[in-house]
Amino acid sequence: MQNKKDFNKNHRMLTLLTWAFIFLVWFIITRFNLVSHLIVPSPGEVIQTFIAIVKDGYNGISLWEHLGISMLRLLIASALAIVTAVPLGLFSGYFSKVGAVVDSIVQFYRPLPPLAYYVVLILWLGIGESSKVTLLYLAAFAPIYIACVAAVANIRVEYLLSAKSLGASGKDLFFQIVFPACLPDIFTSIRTAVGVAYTTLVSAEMIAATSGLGWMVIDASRYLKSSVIFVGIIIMGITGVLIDQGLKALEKKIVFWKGYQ
Amino acid sequence: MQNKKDFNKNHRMLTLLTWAFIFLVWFIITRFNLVSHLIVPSPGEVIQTFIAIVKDGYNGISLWEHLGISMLRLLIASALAIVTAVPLGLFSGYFSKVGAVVDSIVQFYRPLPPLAYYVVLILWLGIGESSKVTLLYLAAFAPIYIACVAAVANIRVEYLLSAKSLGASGKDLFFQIVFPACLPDIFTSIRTAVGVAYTTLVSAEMIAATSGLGWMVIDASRYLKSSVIFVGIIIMGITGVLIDQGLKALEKKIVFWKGYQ
Amino acid sequence: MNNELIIEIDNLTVDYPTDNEPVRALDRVDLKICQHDFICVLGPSGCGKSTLLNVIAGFTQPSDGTFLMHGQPVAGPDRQRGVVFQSASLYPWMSVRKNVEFGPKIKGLPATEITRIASHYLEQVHLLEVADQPPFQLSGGMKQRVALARALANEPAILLLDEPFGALDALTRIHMQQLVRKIWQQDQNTIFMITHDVDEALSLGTRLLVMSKCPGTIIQEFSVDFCDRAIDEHTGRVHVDADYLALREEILDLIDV
Amino acid sequence: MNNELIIEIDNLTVDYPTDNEPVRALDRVDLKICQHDFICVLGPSGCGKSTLLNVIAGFTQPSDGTFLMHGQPVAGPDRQRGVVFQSASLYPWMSVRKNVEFGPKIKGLPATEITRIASHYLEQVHLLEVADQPPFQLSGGMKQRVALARALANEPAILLLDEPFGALDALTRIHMQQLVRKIWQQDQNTIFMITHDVDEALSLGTRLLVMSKCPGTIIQEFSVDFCDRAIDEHTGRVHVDADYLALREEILDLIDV
Amino acid sequence: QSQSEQGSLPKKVNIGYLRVPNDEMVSKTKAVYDDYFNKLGVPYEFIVFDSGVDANKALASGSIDFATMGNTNGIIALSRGIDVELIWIHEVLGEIEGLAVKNGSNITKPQDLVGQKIATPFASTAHYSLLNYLKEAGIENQVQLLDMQTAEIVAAWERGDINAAYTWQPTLGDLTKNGTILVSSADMAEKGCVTANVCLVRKEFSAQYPELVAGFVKCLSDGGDLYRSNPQEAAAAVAAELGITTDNALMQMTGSIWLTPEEQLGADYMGTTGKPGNFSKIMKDTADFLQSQKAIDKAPSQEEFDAFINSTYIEMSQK
Ligand SMILES: Nc1ncnc2c1ncn2[C@@H]1O[C@H](COP(=O)(O)OP(=O)(O)OP(=O)(O)O)[C@@H](O)[C@H]1O
Ligand SMILES: Nc1ncnc2c1ncn2[C@@H]1O[C@H](COP(=O)(O)OP(=O)(O)OP(=O)(O)O)[C@@H](O)[C@H]1O
Ligand SMILES: [Mg+2]
Ligand SMILES: [Mg+2]
Repeated sequence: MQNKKDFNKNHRMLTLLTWAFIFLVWFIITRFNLVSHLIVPSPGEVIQTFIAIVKDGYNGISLWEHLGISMLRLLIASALAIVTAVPLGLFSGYFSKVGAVVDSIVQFYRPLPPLAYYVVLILWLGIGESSKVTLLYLAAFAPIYIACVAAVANIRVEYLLSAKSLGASGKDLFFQIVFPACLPDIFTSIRTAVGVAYTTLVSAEMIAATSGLGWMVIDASRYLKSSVIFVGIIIMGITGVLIDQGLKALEKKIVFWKGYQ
Repeated sequence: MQNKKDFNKNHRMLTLLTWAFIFLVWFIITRFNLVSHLIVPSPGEVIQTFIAIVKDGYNGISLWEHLGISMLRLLIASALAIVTAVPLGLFSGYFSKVGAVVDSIVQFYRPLPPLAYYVVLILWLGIGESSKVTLLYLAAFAPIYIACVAAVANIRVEYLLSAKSLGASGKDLFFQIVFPACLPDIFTSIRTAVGVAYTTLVSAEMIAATSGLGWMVIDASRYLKSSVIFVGIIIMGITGVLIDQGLKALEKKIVFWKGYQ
Repeated sequence: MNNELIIEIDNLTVDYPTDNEPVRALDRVDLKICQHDFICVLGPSGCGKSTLLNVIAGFTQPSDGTFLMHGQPVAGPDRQRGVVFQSASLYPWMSVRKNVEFGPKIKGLPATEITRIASHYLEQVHLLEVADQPPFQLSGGMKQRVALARALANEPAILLLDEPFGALDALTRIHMQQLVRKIWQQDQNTIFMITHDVDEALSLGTRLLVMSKCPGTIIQEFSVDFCDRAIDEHTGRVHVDADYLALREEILDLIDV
Repeated sequence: MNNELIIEIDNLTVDYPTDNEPVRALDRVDLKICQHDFICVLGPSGCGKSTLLNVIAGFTQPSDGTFLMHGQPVAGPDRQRGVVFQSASLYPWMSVRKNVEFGPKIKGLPATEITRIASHYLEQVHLLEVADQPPFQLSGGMKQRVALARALANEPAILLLDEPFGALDALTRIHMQQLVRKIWQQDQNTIFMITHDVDEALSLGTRLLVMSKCPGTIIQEFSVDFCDRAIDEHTGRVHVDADYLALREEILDLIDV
Repeated sequence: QSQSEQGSLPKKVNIGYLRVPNDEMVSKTKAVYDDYFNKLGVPYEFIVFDSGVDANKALASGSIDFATMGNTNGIIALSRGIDVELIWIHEVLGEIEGLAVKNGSNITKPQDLVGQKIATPFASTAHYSLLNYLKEAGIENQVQLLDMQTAEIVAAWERGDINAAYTWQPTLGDLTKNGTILVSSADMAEKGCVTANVCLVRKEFSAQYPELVAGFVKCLSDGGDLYRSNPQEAAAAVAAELGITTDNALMQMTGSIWLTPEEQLGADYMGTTGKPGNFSKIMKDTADFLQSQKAIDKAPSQEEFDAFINSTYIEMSQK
């Protein structure tokens, strides 16, 4: 361990090599027709498709619109999940009676595959944006809610006791102690929740959509346009990593005391 | 807070009341035709359907077979994920070079919606069990792998140093210290992973299946048999909770020192 | 003991509910605390010292007996009784200054007054220069000084310290003792402190309570005055003399089992 | 000092790499450790005590200078140098007995021998009766006794203790000191111990090293013998006399800044 | 026209359609709908569905007013109590659907299918025709049916996972590149197993805006007329929209029977008001079959079908 910088540099190098190797293998198996190009399109094809989609869009809708609408759905659903799950979860954790009412409902629906109840949502809410957003919302709600309940239970009892001894009670105690004390866990759960919602994106855009990244992949797979599928997957992969990195950066800023409790 | 037992009893009571209330609302809105029974089947209908499915099965296959095949897929996928992700994750955490190779691949595919790459899996692996199990496997792999990498990084450095001072090295150090030290986190991640895989079950059984709980729900939704959908959702919900409870019990037994590190 | 009576505990018994039968933590404890007392409580681990402190703080309700403050029963924790725990319970999301300002702010004092109070007590614990840092950047001793300042900022009638220096190294502990002693002498506070360290109790307290094993009760009380008479002007350390050593041995014999 | 020379440190310097320029933790330290020495190291927080111990343990490599054991350079940690940390590093997934057996088992001793050794050292720390419990059910003092037994079970040439009693309460600490003193006297071990507590160092050590602030170096060494001459047969406590108090003051002045 | 009366127009019309070459697609691509709705001043939206399965869900939730689907899904809609009626038969399925078997798999007669995996999209007209075919051959319990969407059928076929699949164009065309048609829906229709794509409307909507529904039907028949008068032009327009060749489109369009309004009102198909045609019986037979397959719980009665198939709007559109 000579030097930290060298060490990190070496590792980035290795990661790069790994991806270079993956691309090489990809190139070789397609170049020499080791598999049908229906099954694995060549890198060249994928790049061409990518350029075409960037330039002309897919199905008459530009790539940015596809990306935008998907992100908008994700954003609205996540925002709704945050503003509902956080207070409800904190209340459930703080007032055990609220918890007794809400907990078992969340525990019941949480393990359900979203596709199982998507039909029900469509029957209830129709095929518009509301059912899509609700599906994503439900996917994002549970992790945040559960984390909030657990976070309240894990608050250092000294935080609460010393606040009370300093004269805090009721609202002060909740907003100035309980909420910030849970914030690190809340943030972790938001990252999880957004990830889960993102994973549900394709399901949500599977029915009666004509735009969105997920729909693009689904539509491409309907017509077996494997190069479009690959482009879609690569865009989704990169977007997913970027979203998580963004949230991580935000977390580091907002919950600067994380790990120091 | 007079007595712990009374306290718990009160809370179970509240939970029961909550569900009783839900059933009552359900009963009332269907009894008085406040919504179409297509959208919300009555409790009676659902119970009848449940009895019929228990007795005669669905689509000529008994309920236990549907349940069994789904659980088998889940089990095989989870088992495969555990036996591959745990060693790979621990190695990645322990030997940073392995990590540099594997990490970015996992980070890339992890946020991908399973449905996005399912078509690719089918193109590669065919329509048999292997693509279904692989889909579930991939869903379960990432959480375990990532948790293992993090767990190794979080091992108390004193565990490693004192083991070395006691003469341990190489294999001994890995199997007797690193592995058990990570076991609590591994177990938590297994619970997450099985949950994620379970959530993916319907997606996996959406294509080229004619059995399985997930397929049953999908098929029922094709014919708009909402009472079957409800039965499926309820069975899946209960099964999901039971699986998690089972894993929790197992965890308590195997990782008895959890929380005492 | 000609000072005003602040706290009066009579026949105090505390039982903790458990799944089986309740655990008796305190058994018929009597205690009076007056203005400017510096009480140090010693006793074996698990004898109920923290339980006694928690009752006074208002965190735990007595199962039997009475606990009066200024002649009134106490419903729960309030700003009359400031508490410092062994491990810092500072709020990491607030700066050092905000931590100290928390009590006055809750009280609803005007902003200038809040700032003045916080500065005053931060100055007293020599931490004005780190006022804007987050508490997790401080060393263990500094954290406990912030906790002390935070409790003092409310100007409580009594300070309750539960092994406040237990987690600190021996040197830092000596500095903390000097600081607390100085503050107590200057501000004429009333302090109720739990400690495991006989030397600490001897060099700080005016009254030493020794408690018995569980269920805890007070088996002996010593009135001491080393803190007043025997402090080296220069180093702030207590001059160890024969009296001191004899009392030390006596107390060690009492609690050593 | 007519005993066999075990460890020889010459001109030892340790720099820690950081993102900016390296931090010098130890600066040209010379130290010889002989058979049956009981070395206690004192010094202000962050002065490099643990760094010195880590070099001896083999956890940290010297940046400069030499470190020889039995005349040979040391590549890394091995069973010749047993370590006990401040907070118990017991493996919670093994019972107390399995923890103690860990070293002998790694060594590949026969099963009966392993059992015998573990029983012997558990007996020595008075913990045979909890041998089958998981370590997390023990109190802090018991945990440290298990850690001690575990280190002893390997019969290392030297025991390295990094503030082993720092996290214990004052009473338990006194008991632990008595135990370590007894073991040291019986088994003729060689011990290198870091402590913050001057009384602890005085009552245990044969050689007291006082280190300066960072970058650490040894500023003074005292040879003491309170542990031999002044132990009360009955209570196991050190008789505090004038010599003791004078030395205590001298050391406190040295490290108190 | 009386339609332009104030207050009798909906705020918006939502139309669920399938991406297949039919009269609706012709009207859509040749701006027939544009003209109609723009003249009315009513905004409208075409929403694409993959199958009648999803369209039914949309109808049930009230998200769409019109929907195109296979007649089997129409039966499901009726039997599940979705408040809709059938107002138009887009096309009677003929060569456009069929059972493809792979070359070299030695399947030349129904009995050769025993033990094979046969893929088809469940709940579709193809599924229904396949079940009938197997039942007639008496081998319905000796094959394994796989529930797959068309793209997955192609993938599985390419990979060699399956040797037989009942599906429709253009997928069928992909399969026949290295396969042959064992039986087509035209053959099945001759045996009385008629399947068709139909248009449903929500009754609530049609009751409120009958004129608009009639106008909508007129657009469909205009699309059919366009095709009959100039097949090449219609095929070209449709092909552009679907991203296929004109030849392919034309081949698909000729593979099914497009009905004129007169034919729709004839006794063979929908019949006239008060005098139900034969299509109602076909629907009833199909429903009975679906019930025997447990696909639906209870087949609607003949009377219900007679009421379900409503030729009023065609009659209105012809005035
Ligand atoms: N919440 C509780 N529930 C049940 N028993 C408790 C609870 N809190 C404390 N006890 C028990 O009450 C007794 C007194 O506990 P207390 O914490 O007051 O002791 P202590 O003297 O402060 O100990 P220490 O020196 O370790 O801090 C102990 O036997 C303890 O196990
Ligand atoms: N891994 C490391 N990287 C960088 N600096 C370090 C590292 N470990 C220790 N240091 C620095 O080296 C110096 C000596 O540290 P060391 O832990 O040896 O001190 P210490 O005397 O044991 O302190 P304490 O009494 O708090 O245990 C300190 O200034 C510390 O900040
Ligand atoms: Mg206590
Ligand atoms: Mg140290």
